[in-house]
Amino acid sequence: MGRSGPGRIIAIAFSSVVVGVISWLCYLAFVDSADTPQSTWRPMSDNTHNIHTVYEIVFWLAAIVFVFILILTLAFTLMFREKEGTTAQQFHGNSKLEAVLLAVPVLIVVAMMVPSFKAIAQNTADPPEGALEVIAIGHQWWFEFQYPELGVTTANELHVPVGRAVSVKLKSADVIHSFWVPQLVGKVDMMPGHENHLWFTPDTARDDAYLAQCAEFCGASHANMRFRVFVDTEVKFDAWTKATLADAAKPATDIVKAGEQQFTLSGCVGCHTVQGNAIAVGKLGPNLTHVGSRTTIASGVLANTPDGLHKWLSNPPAVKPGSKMPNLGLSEDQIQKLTAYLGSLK
Amino acid sequence: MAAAHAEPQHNTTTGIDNRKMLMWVFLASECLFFGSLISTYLIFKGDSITGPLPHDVLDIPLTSTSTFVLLMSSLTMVLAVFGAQHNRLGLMKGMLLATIVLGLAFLGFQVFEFRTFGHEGLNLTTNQFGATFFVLTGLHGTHVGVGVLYLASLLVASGRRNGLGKEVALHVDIAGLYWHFVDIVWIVIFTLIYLIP
Amino acid sequence: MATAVGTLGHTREESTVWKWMTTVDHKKIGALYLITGFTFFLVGGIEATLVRTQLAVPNGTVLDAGLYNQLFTMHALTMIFLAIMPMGAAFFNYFIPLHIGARDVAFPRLNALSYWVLLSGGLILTSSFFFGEAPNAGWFAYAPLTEKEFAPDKGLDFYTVGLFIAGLASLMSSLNFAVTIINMRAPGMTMMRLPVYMWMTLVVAFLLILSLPVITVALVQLYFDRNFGTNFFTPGAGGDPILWQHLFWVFGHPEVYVLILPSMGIVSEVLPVMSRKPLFGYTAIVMAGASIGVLGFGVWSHHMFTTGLGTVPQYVFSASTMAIGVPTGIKVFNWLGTMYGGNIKMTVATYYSIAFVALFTIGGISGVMHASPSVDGQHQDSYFVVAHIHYVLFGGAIMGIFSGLYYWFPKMTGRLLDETLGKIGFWFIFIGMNLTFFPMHFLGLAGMPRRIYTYDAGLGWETWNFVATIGVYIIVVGVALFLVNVFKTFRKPPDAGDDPWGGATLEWATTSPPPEHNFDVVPVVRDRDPVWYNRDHGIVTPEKPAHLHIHMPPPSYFPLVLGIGILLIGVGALSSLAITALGVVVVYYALWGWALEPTE
Amino acid sequence: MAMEHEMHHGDEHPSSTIRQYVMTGILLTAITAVELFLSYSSLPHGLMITLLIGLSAVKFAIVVAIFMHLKFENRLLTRLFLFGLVLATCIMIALLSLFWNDTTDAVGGIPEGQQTAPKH
Ligand code: HEA
Ligand code: HEA
Ligand code: HEC
Ligand code: CUA
Ligand SMILES: [Cu+2]
Repeated sequence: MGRSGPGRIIAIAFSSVVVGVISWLCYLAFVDSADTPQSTWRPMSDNTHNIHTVYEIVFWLAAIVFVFILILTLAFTLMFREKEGTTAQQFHGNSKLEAVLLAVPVLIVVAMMVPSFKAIAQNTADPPEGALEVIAIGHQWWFEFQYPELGVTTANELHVPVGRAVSVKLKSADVIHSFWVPQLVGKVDMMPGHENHLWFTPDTARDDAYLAQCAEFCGASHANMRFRVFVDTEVKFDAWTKATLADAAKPATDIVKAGEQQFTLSGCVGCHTVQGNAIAVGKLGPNLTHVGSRTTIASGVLANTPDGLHKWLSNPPAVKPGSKMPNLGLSEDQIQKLTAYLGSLK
Repeated sequence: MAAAHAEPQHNTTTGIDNRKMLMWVFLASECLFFGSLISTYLIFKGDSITGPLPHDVLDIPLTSTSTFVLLMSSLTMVLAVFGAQHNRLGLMKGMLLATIVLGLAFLGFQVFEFRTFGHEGLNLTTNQFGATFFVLTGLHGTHVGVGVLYLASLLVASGRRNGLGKEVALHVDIAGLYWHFVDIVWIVIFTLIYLIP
Repeated sequence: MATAVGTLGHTREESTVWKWMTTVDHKKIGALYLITGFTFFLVGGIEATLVRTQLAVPNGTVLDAGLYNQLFTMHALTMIFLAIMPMGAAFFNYFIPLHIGARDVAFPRLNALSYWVLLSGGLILTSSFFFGEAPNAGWFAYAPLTEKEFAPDKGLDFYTVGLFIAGLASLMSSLNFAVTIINMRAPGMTMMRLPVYMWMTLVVAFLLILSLPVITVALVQLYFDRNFGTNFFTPGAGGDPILWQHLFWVFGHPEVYVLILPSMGIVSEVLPVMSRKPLFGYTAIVMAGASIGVLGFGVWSHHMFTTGLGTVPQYVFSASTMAIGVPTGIKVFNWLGTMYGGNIKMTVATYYSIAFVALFTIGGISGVMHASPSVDGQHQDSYFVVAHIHYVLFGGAIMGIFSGLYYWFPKMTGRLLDETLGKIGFWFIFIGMNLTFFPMHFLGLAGMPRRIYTYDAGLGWETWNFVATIGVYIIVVGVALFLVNVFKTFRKPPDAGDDPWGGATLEWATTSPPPEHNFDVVPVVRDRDPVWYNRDHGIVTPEKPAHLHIHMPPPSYFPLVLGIGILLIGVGALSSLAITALGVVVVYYALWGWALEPTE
Repeated sequence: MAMEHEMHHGDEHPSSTIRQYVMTGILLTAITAVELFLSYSSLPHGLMITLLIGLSAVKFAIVVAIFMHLKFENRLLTRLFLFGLVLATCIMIALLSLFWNDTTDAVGGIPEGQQTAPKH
């Protein structure tokens, strides 16, 4: 491939094809990755739509620069490789060309900046009137959710109604955590000593949870600090609220009764609240009033099944390194009872 | 850059002695050091949850005196430099000594101030004021202390030689730069911490 | 070593070890930096390999959470502070005097001291592993996770003390380099004739001089919080964790340019030489480098877009961050312009330089993507950011350093590295690097947060994590081939000649390796590419004078002693005041000796 | 400053140079006294702070220019130093405005009942 005439065209064509194919493969992989449960490219709320509008602009501009620079780099490498009998052209620069090359990045930057500014304004605006208020508190390593208007407190699984704005106040009980639901809302940190805000209006109700995960390193079990958001229909949400407001279910069977006693005896009550159980008012761990109706426990690390509970109760720090719930040295029998009891707390 | 005006007749490109330039660039760096500390102080100003607060403990007349002492030490320092540059050994040594004494006096005031604050219940851990105040003024005091050692070493070392050369003049000059800088940092600290209510 | 210190005497028989320990020759010190930096690069690489091995499959069991967190933190600290910065400093040391036509740096003993202090910082940081308490809160160590309450073991004290000392070393060497470049240039070497590499060095030096004090303050405050009960960064008692973030990133962002600019400088030297034509747009590249330096101080909060910065600061920092793309773009275009019309000799150094241009651009544009705060809401602390940093750090900084290694190895040793083996190694590193880090873009997009030691199956992360792990093993082969190449090369006789590439800058006008005094006759510079100018105008370097007697600064052990004193102060800060006091005494003693030691 | 002329020829009039230094010292002391007076006066807050900062900047400049001879040195040194000084000032201003506009400061720390779990 030479440096003039047809050789030059061949070099550019060849580079374009190579870079084009590579870029296309990358694009396919991007699209493929966008189709994953925790994808950042599946906007399902006004907040993430706003983000995605900018994202697409920024992404495609970046892609153009990517393709353009890679083609030039490859083509120049091929075109100007050392050859017998040729010499390098001696020139120090080209002011006109340099001016153009200055202008192009400036234009690209402006093209990215304008929509970015718009999205900043949108996503940091005050939440609309009538938004559902939620207080989210990050703990090492689980999330607490309070609904001050409804009087509900729950953990690790956030229920919100579709089509209504949700305004979340973000707090932390210890170190920095982060609230990030890739499909519903861009990340905002939970800063100890500060109160951050975010809001979003989910637009699609579905049975599957929207997956989320703490996105600020917060210590040993940062990897195990996940949560789920359920976007419910109006009706379902009201039902959930009602159920959650109610006191815990009264023990119906013997083993559950025994479990309730065990819950007191083992000191669980010191850390956990069970509404309707007068002694269980601890605040250090998640509220367990309706733990049985959650799909997962321990902030999404274990399925909420008898097996999962069993695994958790027999040694929490083994499931979640550093867990603030200690290994209580429960016997098999005690675990059985507790599992039955916890499972009954629907 | 001015450095482009090369002056080849000197043995450095710009004609400035390497060591002097080093000191000035170092002082530029120190601006950022004290800038960060002062910023921290100002950011936490008013964030103390418990007392004592600045107006409970700061003793402006006392500190004005120590500020005056430090200012005077700058004067004696510049005279020492003058002495060194004009081959007046006696002036240089006397003024260096005076600078050292004034510097020590300043440190004495600071120790006294710290102790008084301690008695009034303010220490590093009491509140944000305590933490930021002690770390800022303490690090400034450390700079003064290093300066005193620096000048004392110069004084002793220059005593070993007979007469003065260009080298000694330069050393005193550079030490003077450091000393004056520590003084102007105090000018800023004094205004921002003590004078502004 | 201990005995050598115990018998501080001038007339020791000069063993080789002693020579190296007391050297003040910038070339020897450069070599020390290079060996140290490369060793730490291997250490950091092994840490990375362990990290990747753990992440190869979901719910990996190679490492536990505690060890993983130590490893990724130490990986970053090692790579940034103990590998790339020292390797950068190595080339600075070796080539500043050669490039500007000087006999040595402005302060040879300070230069030696910088090295010993850096080594002390590195030893302190790394020794934390032997206590099982390595820093484990990430390289930017966000409070309050780093406070005593949440990190009771010594790890974060190693962090504060180690970085403090490493920072001291960088400050001293930067002061030295800045003064050297401004003040020690050969006749005719005006600022606008400085090699671009020297310009980038100067910018780096100023970046460090002006940003290190800020992190020093933050480290002191954190140390006080942890050890003396202050509350700078603890909320609840009036402190504010955000302050740490600001102070860290006021340093941290300039720091990333500290890592990349040396490599940009190297590429700006290698490409013109290999293309056999002058650099395209010298002035533009210099101005771009300087404005990157200045702008770099005004963008730090782009690391904090998700901390509740507020609307206006987001506008400001987003705009300033994107603006940095413009001068950087100028550089990329000018490198391409340099290749254009050239007759490019495809050496291994060229390979790495061209790879640098391509890979750095990829990292740069993902950087510009984060610069939009809304987009960053989906990127921050995800693997998209990990992809960005490795494209700029590995694809940028490390590729540039490898280019420099191949380019300058013959100058430093008189021997050419094997080109064929080098090319094979290049392809391993290049392919491995892309396999490791490109998939991280996909992982980030799929919502994988960074700094997680484990993840569940079913999130679509399995494939790409596995691919990334394969990638790192390919890099390992590539790096091992480089080591083999170096060992092989040392076993053959010198074969490089003085100027194997037809270089343009002054280092090629002296022997390989250069004599202690660098140039027999101080060169006179008439052009930006002095060697080419002299070649084209038939100017021959004056003959070596018959009675060559050049005074070089004598060796000195005071830098080493002073370095040991500082090490003792550091060790004392981690253990007991008595050791610190001893350190202070040693430092003072060494300073006295230093000051009175004749330097003629 | 009027003394600039003499300073340049300081070698010839040593005693007059000493006098200039002493005068400078007195001037600095005087400014300090004015500052002190201001801080006890009942000027409006904003005005007082502006004056105080202005005066200390003047003092700063005098020391740097005269005592540290920056006025008489190679301009390069001035630039090197000013670079750090200006940068430090800019960063200070930026940091302070970032913090003073921060609306997310939660007053009173962490609400009751949300403290950390006990450490073990
Ligand atoms: C060598 C180191 C290096 C370099 C050079 C850069 C360069 C850049 N970085 Fe990067 N960055 C890091 C190292 C580096 N970074 C590290 C280590 C982190 C993470 C720290 C951590 O959290 O652990 C980070 C994180 C980071 C963030 C925070 C991400 C987050 O945590 O959410 C951001 C956000 O804006 C950012 C932006 C940029 C930008 C805009 C550039 C620009 O300078 C890039 C400019 C280059 C180009 C744009 C390419 C060439 C230009 C053209 C071809 C012209 C045409 C193009 C356009 C006009 C777009 N970086
Ligand atoms: C300077 C920079 C630098 C470099 C070069 C690298 C290089 C590599 N990094 Fe690094 N990395 C960072 C800086 C760097 N990294 C930073 C700043 C972070 C953020 C940390 C944080 O979150 O706090 C990070 C984080 C980071 C993570 C994310 C961790 C997490 O968030 O959980 C990962 C994961 O894959 C990773 C991987 C790698 C890999 C595989 C390499 C590879 O390229 C390494 C390749 C090198 C080798 C493989 C050398 C080894 C060679 C041999 C061993 C040869 C054998 C020789 C003999 C036997 C004699 N890095
Ligand atoms: C010292 C405090 C403490 C004690 C005692 C304690 N827990 Fe916990 N518990 C916690 C904390 C903290 C968590 C959250 C752990 C996490 O997810 O990281 C938790 C989590 C749980 C969960 C999972 C909740 C969810 O929604 O994910 C269950 C179930 C549970 N505990 C049951 C019990 C039982 C049963 C006992 C008594 C045998 C008990 N706990 C005793 C602190 C405690
Ligand atoms: Cu909580 Cu990470
Ligand atoms: Cu940055």
